[in-house]
Amino acid sequence: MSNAVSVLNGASFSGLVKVADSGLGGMITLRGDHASATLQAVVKSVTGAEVPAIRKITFGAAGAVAWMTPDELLLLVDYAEVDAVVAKLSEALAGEHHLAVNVSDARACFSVEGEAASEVIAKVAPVDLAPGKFVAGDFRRTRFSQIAAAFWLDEAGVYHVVCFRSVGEYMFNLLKTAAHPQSKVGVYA
Amino acid sequence: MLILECPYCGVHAEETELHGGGEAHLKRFGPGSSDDDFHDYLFMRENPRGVHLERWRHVNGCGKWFHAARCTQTLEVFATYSAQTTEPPQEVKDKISAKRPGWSWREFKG
Amino acid sequence: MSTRLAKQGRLIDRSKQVEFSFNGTKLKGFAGDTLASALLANDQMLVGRSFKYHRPRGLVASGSEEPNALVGLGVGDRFEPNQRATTTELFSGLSAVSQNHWPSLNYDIGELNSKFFSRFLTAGFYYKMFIHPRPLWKHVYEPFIRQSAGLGKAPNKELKDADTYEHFYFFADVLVIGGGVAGLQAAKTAAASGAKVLLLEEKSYWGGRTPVDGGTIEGLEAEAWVEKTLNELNAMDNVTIRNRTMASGVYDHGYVLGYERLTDHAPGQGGPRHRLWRIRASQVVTATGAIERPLSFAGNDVPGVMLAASMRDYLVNWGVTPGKKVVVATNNDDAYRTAIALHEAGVEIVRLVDARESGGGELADKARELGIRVECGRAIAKVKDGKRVTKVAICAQNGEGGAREEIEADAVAMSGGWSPVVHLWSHCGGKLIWDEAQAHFRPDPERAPTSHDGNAFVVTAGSASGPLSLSAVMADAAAAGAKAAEAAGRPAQSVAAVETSEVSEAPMEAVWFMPAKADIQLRMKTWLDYQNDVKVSDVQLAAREGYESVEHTKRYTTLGMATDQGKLSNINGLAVLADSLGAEIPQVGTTTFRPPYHPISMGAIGGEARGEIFQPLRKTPMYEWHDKNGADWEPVGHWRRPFTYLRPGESKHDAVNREVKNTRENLGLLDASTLGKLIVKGPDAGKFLDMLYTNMMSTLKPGKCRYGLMCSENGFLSDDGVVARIDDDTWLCHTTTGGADRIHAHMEEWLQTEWWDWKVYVANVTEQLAQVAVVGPNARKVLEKLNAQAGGGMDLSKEALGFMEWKDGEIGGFKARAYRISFSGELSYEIAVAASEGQAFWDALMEAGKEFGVMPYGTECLHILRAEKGFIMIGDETDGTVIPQDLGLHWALSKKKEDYIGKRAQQRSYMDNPERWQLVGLETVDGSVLPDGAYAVGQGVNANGQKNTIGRVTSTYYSANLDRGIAMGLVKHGPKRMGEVIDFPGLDGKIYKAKIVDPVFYDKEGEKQNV
Amino acid sequence: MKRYSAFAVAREGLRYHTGWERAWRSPEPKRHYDVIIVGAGGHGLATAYYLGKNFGITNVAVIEKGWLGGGNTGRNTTIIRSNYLQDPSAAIYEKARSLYEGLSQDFNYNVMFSPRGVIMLAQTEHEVRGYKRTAHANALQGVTTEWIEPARVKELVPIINLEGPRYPVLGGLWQARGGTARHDAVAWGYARACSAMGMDIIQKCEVTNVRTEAGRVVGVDTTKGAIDCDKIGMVVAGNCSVLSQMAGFRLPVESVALQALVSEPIKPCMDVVVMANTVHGYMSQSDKGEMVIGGGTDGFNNYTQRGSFHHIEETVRALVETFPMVSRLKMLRQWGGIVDVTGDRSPLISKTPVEGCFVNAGWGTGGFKAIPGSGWAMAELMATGHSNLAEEFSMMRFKEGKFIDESVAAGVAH
Repeated sequence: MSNAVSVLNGASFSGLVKVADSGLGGMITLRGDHASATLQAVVKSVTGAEVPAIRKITFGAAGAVAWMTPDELLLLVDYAEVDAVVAKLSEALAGEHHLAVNVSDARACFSVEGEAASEVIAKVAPVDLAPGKFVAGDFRRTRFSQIAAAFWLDEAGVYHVVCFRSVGEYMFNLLKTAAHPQSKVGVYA
Repeated sequence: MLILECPYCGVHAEETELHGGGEAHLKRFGPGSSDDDFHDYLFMRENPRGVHLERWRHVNGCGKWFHAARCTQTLEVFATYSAQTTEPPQEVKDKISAKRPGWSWREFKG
Repeated sequence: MSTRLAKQGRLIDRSKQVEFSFNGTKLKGFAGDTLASALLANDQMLVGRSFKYHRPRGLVASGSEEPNALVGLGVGDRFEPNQRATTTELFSGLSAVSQNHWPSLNYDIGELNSKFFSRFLTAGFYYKMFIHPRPLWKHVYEPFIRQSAGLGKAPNKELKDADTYEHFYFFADVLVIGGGVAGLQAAKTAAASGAKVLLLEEKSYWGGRTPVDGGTIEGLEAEAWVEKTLNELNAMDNVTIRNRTMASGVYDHGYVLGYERLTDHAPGQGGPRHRLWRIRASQVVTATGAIERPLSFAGNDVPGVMLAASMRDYLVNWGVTPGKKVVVATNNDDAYRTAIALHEAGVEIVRLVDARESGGGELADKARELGIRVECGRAIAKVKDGKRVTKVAICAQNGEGGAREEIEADAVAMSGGWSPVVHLWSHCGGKLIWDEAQAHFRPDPERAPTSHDGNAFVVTAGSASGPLSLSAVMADAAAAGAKAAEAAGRPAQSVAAVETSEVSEAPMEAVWFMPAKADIQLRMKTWLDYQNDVKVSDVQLAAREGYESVEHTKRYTTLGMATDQGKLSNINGLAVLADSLGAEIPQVGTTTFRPPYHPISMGAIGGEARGEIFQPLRKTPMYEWHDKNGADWEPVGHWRRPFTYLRPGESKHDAVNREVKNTRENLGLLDASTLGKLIVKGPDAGKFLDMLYTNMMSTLKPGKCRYGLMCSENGFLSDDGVVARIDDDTWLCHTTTGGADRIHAHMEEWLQTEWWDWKVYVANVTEQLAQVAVVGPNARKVLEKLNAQAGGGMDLSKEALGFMEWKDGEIGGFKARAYRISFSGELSYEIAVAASEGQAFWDALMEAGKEFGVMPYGTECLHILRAEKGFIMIGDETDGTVIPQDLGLHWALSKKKEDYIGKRAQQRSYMDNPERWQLVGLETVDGSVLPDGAYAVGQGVNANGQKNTIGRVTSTYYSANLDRGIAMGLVKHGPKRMGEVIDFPGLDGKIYKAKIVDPVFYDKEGEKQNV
Repeated sequence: MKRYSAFAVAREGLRYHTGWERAWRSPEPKRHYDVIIVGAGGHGLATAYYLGKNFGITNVAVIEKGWLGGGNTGRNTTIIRSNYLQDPSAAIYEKARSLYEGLSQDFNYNVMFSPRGVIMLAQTEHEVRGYKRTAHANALQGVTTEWIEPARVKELVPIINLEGPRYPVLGGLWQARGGTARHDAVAWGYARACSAMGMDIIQKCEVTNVRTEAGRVVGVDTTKGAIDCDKIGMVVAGNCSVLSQMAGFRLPVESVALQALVSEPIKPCMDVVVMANTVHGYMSQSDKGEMVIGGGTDGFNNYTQRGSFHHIEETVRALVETFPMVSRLKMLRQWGGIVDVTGDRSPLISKTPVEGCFVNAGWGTGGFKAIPGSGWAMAELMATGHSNLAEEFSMMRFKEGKFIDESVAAGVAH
């Protein structure tokens, strides 16, 4: 809807790396049994992606699916499609214990792009981002300095960071600070 | 700065991703229980200098609660395991016994 | 005098002159100098004053163990006290001031005082003095003592640090600490196994002492070998090396802090000043070297008396010598290297006294060949007091210090043997053993610190393990690197011996007193701790007075408690203590080693968390609008909510009253987005909620809302809110602002750890929705207007959406969920829309509301409106000690349920007790406002003489609608005492008289919300 | 025992301090004592001291595993205050504070009690209400505190940053006669006084077993042999669970690490103690000039006396925000202690299921300030079987649900 704006409305910053608000994306929390054939089928049908293995994110024509916990997935789809997708999920899973809910507007998403991206994130997250340790398709929930966050790496080498909407500005400022042009660490890049 | 392996998502999480939840395997006493049982359930925590069974939550991670068998004197972690159990599984007991023969904790023994 | 020599100085670039200032005087040094070497080059022997006696102090060492040369560095918002001259790289424009003196470094009043008093100012002085009369300690003695306390000046209290700081997480198989030849060799060996290696060196240069001490490794001069090895390591992509980075502490489970000083040597170049590395290493190799010990002779603190090896460092590294006529005193062979080096540089060695009757080995012979006058079994009796060395008295080591020969000299080089740097080994529990031959404590490889798996995770390498000869150091280092790599899970490797040159040295001899039977006059002039002015006589006194534990002695004398943490003084002090107790040194033991190895900046510890990212600030979608429209912010957890909206010239009080009246008379809008919203779904959701809430939720009909209470298992009220049943197996639970995350966690905890077989899923959708409370007589009108404008929307009539009902639909074209609930007693709707549309929806309401007198209102108005209605507020009426029964909420405690969280707790004797204070309304007799937090007094005092209380105020406000103070409180037997007047003593001395009344002050029948 | 005085110091100075006596004896244990106190920390020594001073019971041994004063007494941040909310807490902490006022004279040993004043900053509306409530309560409890406005806070603490922006200072709860004392001297002063009364302080002696007969305590086994006694007082803080197990009962206590740190010494810049609970940090300046800093506890059972560094980071962040100049100071030393925490974070001074066995524990993060009052009440309880100061701190309170919760006034128990 035209009234909808993402938390930082597309703001971006360029320093050691480029940090940008990714804008509105469709996000659905789906809780249920990952092993359920029905669930796997409907997830595939709405995203084109398989149910991911532990700590992975899979991509399909219509979206992506991230592994959140043993009984929770995060579906990434087109913002405009979310209600329809939630309806499909609920319909398909009506027979089994599940919960599908739209969380698109509860989130802030950022891309972190550039050769120093791993170093910038390693300044604020307790995760080993040495080359080969965290690869395209990996998905990690952790802490970015003082807030909970999740991130993944895509094939193009771009990191995507998700946090709650209310702390979106904190996240942006945190990444900006970590990406200060004169703060290169120089171990991964 | 502890590291515990979350048995649900497999992350070797450093302490800042975790939240300590105190003694494990508490048996809940509700209405109808004696004052003593209820009191012990709420306040009489195991506080051993040595082997301890405790709860942790991977709060800045997959969000799941899990159990850890840990030494409070050396901070050695013997094992982490599912929170959906009322007692440590045999393989966890064995891991503790391998390092601390003759250990005991509440009704559990090596 | 100390001076720069024409030759030598491997670290300085004589073509690059650097200007700096010391105490305002412009001085010159070279690129590559430390502040210490540059000061010596300018004959600045006197660099500071000691802590207690304000004794003149000069450089003793060349590294981070230096206790004396502390200066105030920088100016303004970059000023920092207590910086070590020895670890400060010289840069152009550096400005340093010496510390702890008045009026000046050269003429200090404190010194005059201590000259007279010092014989009284021994250990324990303060414990025995200033006892009577009592008031004088606070008003006279302590202020006087405090004025003489401290070293450097405090940074300017009004300025914020101009620099920034950051953290960095790094993971390694093997972390090697120390970039001397041992560290380089250990890293090289470990890296050869393919292990991921991080190598840290605190100084700007590599190689440690060896290039100064000389010797060859693998056929190369030490310096060349260091360069070659560095290049090899740099070429390996499994190796990361960092200089100017000190490992400051080793913590549990392989956590190590690395303190990288990025711009201290070039301030203002931009970027962070320090970076704190948070390292996780599966194995840690400490190649931290060894520190030379001073000798304990009278006057060993006079400027110009220096550690022998440090004097050699100044000569070889920076081409400076602290004197032209040097006396060397030693109990081991290493000091001969200093004598030889100085002699070859043209410095006169007026005497070399070797305390050992048998004297030294090869090096001693070489010294004699060079014509240096070497005397064995001799000692320094005394160095003449003063601001620099002038005369040195020599005597027999084995005596009381009689029959002295006095010789002219301007510097003294001393060596009492070497102690491995065991700090990092010990931080996390590594144990030590006493090495009789070397007279030092060294790490016990059998008792290393253990990690999460119970296995050792620290290995020492080189002289940090104990051995001092180059060949032994290199062999130990190679073995350590291999051992660490293997322990980190890499294949074992056979370590080839590292070929080195060898000098055979005669064994050292422990010398704890010089001369051996020094009398009390000498011992009272013999320093152990230079910065804290602890002398041999102080330690002996402590022992005599029964402070026998090494920790007692340390604390009683302050030995080792200065900013060098006893790097030079601890072992010598221990030896004196052991001697006084007639005990063996290992029985006395050491004090505990604690991080950091060397002080690190608070800025670095805080990292990036300052200013706008000090803490996360949670903002609702309408935050910016509130901010632009006069919001007076109130922190609520990490959220910020408008306390009220100030108009130009308006006081907070007036603004709140305006909002209170307008909301009751016209229309108010509240940003309620911070309220928690939890979706609970599943076949067992009803059963689950019945356990969580004190009242029944399973019976709630879809489309309906019910107010619910939650308690902790300990029985106390923890949260409240409106629960809406969405469909057969779905509920939406509202929590308080603070409750959203807490209650979500509470639900997950019970579901995961107690009732894991129940089929219930919970999702926190708090931030998915922006929620607006539309409150007041015009609430329905404004919403219907929005619908009209949009050409339709949900029916919000009384019939279509009754009180305590909810429905989904569109309002003003926004997809919305409307709850007909009221926390104010007014006609009220809470409308939830997508957070991304929150601002647009708010704008639409403000626009459409103009004709209905719309005003936003803040949390204070919210509080007053609910108080007028007698609604309780979690956090005001409750404080963690209040149960629902106290608040007259029995109606919300389901009798039908045999169990809910907190029910059993509420059956305990003290909870189920009519004497508990109960909720009532309170009205001051004179209409004034009761003071916040006031207590009502009863008769008499309790067993401890405290006035008996019978109640307290929980909320108190001025109600603009009633034009009087209203309050709620908890009062003993309150509900039975309606109409009684009780006394509340205020902090202003007034007694506030208040009548006990019904807590509902406004619209008792509740007509207004049911229109 | 020779008295300490300026005269004595002068006399000794002239003879090179050769005439000073031992501060306390180091005797071998006797076969039997009327009372054994286990734990020669501040609380244990104070208990022994008041048993002798107030009740004439001097056949007492204080048994210590390590060195006296070596536990939390010797590793805390030495803050002394009594501005507590709940009556029982205010009573015992104020008793302690008032005893501190005269302790140096009482001992003839300078413990350097420095009533420089303690401020608890209010940085949220909730804290403002909480501290005003405390001020009202204190007025009725006979504890002198006052609510002060920001301007006064700035006068008292020139280095503070009032403006925030994140948490502007809205005022504070001020106790002018709160302050600090030299922690080691408190233990040493008690030890010296106990020794002078003929009590035996036995260091490096670990209790290995508590012997009971027919539900009554009869003695202890130690690494220096068996010792009999009529009564025993367990005053061992973080180790109380281990000791109570030996006597066959359990305590509602958990042991966790609490950390503190000091900066390098600087010239005096802050004369009062400041506690900022919203951001979790507190700070004072020692007479040596170090900024003494403390924070919160770790979240897991721990006996290592080592804490987790992220707690240090949180505390330092808070203080840099509150006192910007701290950013350019350096951390000289950090350390940890093991504190024993009860279900309501208030202490236990209590009889136990074993007759003749008493426990004093659970002081959590707030023990140092209570030492004289704690010893006073414990001695009274052990000597007479009843103490008004101790009554509410009985371990029975958890069964009745009668808690003493200090966290309610946005306060912390440091």
